[in-house]
Amino acid sequence: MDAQSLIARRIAQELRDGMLVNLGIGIPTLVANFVPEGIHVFFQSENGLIGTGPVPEPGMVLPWLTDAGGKPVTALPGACAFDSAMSFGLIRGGHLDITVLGGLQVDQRGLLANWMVPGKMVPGMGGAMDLVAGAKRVIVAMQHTAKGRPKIVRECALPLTSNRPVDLVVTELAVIGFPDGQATLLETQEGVAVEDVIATTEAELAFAPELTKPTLPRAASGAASFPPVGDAK
Amino acid sequence: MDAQSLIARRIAQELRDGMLVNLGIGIPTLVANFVPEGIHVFFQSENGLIGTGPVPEPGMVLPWLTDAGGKPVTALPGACAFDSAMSFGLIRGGHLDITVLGGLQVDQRGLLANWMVPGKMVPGMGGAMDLVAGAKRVIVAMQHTAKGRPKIVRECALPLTSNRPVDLVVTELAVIGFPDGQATLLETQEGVAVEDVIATTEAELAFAPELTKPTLPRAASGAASFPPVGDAK
Amino acid sequence: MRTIKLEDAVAMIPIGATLMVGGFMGVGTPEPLVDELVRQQKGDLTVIANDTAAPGIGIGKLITARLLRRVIVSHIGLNPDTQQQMLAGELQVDLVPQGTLAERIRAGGFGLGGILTATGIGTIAEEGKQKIAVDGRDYLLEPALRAHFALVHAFIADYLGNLQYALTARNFNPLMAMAADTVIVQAENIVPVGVVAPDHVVTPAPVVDYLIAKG
Amino acid sequence: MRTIKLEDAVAMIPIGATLMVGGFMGVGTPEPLVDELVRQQKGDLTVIANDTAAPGIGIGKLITARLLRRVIVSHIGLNPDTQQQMLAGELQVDLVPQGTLAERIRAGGFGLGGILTATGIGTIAEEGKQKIAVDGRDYLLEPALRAHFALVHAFIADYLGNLQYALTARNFNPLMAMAADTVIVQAENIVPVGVVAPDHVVTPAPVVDYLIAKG
Repeated sequence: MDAQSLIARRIAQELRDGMLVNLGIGIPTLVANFVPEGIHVFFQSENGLIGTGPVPEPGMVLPWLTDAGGKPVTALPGACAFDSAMSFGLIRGGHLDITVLGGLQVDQRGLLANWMVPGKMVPGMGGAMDLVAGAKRVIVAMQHTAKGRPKIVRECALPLTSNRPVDLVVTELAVIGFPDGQATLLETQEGVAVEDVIATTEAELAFAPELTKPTLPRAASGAASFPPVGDAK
Repeated sequence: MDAQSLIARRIAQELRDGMLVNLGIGIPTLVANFVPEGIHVFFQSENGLIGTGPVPEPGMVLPWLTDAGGKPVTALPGACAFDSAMSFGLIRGGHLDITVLGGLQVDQRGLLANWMVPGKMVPGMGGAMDLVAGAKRVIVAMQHTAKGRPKIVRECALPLTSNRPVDLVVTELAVIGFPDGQATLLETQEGVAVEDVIATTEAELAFAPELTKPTLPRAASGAASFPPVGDAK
Repeated sequence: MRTIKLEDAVAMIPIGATLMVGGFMGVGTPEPLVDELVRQQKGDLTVIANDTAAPGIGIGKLITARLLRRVIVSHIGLNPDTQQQMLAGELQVDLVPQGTLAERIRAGGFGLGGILTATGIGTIAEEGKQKIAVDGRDYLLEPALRAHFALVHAFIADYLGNLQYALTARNFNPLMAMAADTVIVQAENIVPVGVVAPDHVVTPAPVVDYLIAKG
Repeated sequence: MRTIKLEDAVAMIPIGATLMVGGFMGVGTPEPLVDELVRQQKGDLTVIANDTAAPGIGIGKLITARLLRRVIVSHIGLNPDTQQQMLAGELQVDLVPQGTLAERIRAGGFGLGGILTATGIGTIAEEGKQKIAVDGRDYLLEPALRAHFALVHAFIADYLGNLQYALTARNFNPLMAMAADTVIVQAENIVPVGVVAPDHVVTPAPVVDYLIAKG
């Protein structure tokens, strides 16, 4: 299984019956492919729909029914449509159980940067700031490193998306949470050693009790020697 | 024609084609009976409908379709229904061309009191404060006096509905406006002498140029001798 | 969303809870829920609603049964019982301009801290409230409202909980369906998924917690 | 509401006007109005919209034609022309979180001074903005937005101007239809009065000023 699918599959295990879930573009979109059997999840598309269905058959495209990227989709039975104020009322008002977003950097305390790289990429925050500020649970789906550099860092060099910490970061190597405001390794993906996670993480990691403690002392892992970030993908 | 109909008929002359109009209970409701021919006016009922129709035939009552007092009405073709936030968005947002309300007192500067008599009648302001604050034009429909006492006063003794002056007061005797913040007699109803209006008005009145000036000097009219108000109907 | 028996739904509501109750002069009030509150004698309640209707109608039944400690409403003029309990000091009545009440409830459900409205400025409704100037104009800051439970009346609910309302029975119902910790819906009609077109749904299913089962 | 020819509607819009334009990545943007703005070369415009779409789509056409002086949007990521004009200093781009943008427009149409949202706190989006504490929590005060004209796309308009939208083409359209001095609507379908049920109307007729006549 490729890295992206590994991440999406693990995040899908966080879904529960009846939840309202918003999936960002990129890896988060793949989560919909791994919904556990027997549960019904409402997927919200922030352009104004709950109940987005798969891509339509040829000849069945309706120009007034797309995903947030403008690509044609279908609607499932029981779908509902609404305006952008309602869409973000659902997000900001605490009705959204989970938002799954991509990330550029996540810091030690769980703060996320995912919407701009000054001078290089300024797409606008779109709905990201509302999603992180408003969702009941924020899950970041991202590769553990970008071009060999860690994305889980001591402090974000990139502009923050919110002052509200995320709840979970899932990468192809690990699952990291932030109990008591401290980045904590909760699980490693199958076949990944704790040491591999430490070696590719700049942030100081705490460890969940059920994890085997690393054999290398943290100071020896060389995390501090990573080059400064700023052009993460 | 009775006093109430006289008032309603005169107010109906303020209506223009395509206007959105809210009619309060009491005399204002009667305005709908005098809409000039050939114009289409949208009547809003603040409980959530534009396009209220007359009382239904026996056997045709729908419990989910009433006026703001809970009385069954019908809906005209082209009617639309909405929630209370939209209803007051139309009012507060400047979309309502005219609101016609009853009044307990209107003062010299056009300030209206119409929602409570302390210790006696505390029904709640309902939509009155929003209507006066938000409508493009506020027209008060009321009898000129209550139990012989003037309702157009120097200063309202009753709690104000808004700090925004009304635009027009129509009584069975007169039409009074507030150009430059000063109560001004614009018209008298048919057969009413300017002196009759002055005699039953406590507020100092200015006079529209086209009106015959009163022969009695203002000080001699005795307006200052009216007893204090406070239990106006 | 789960279906639930009327009595079990009301049994969840503790004495002293804050409830939002839909309806405008009783139109669009979920009467079976009100009746069951009276039957189970749930007292000491705070009710947020447009009005207290009239004796024997909607929220008026809760007033007459003396189950309310406080009401936050825009109008009580057609219920003499409310006035009498208020004057006797047995019921706290907070009067709020109707448009302000609607927006404060919406703000509670939409995650906004409050609203900025010119309504009430220069009247006794401004007492004790913060004034905020925006672009040179004054507004009252009116804080958001939320409740423990919303009792919502719908015309149609589908099996998932998508709601549609009927004409003037809509009023505060869709706003309250967003603004409470637990949302209980009584629907006139319950229909299979797909019967309501996506564009006609007013309240999206995921905000509904409980739908009262048909008897 | 009056019906009007496409060219006459756009002729009303002066150079330098502020426009709200419905649509989300072009979906629900009134393309005929956009095309006519380009044909009449209406320049120096400020556009308030969700995004600048992509070159050749919706608002992207106005970007490419260099008719815009300023945009107030939540996203420009799929239009490289916008980025390029912004970096060259030819276009002012004000980025606003999407939910904040939607509520600011709604506030403009609903007569509210602004909104109180926690979105953006602790980020560069809070710069220069007033913070207001309500019940111990901080919110940003984001002022209401209004425009001279709203260009609205509807799925169905009736002869009076009542509007219904289709699925994800709804987005910002009903909000903008409330928030501009003059509201111009382009509808896919124009139907007789009564064809749209009162409960299905999303935008009430009285707020619509002009409906583009069918060709």
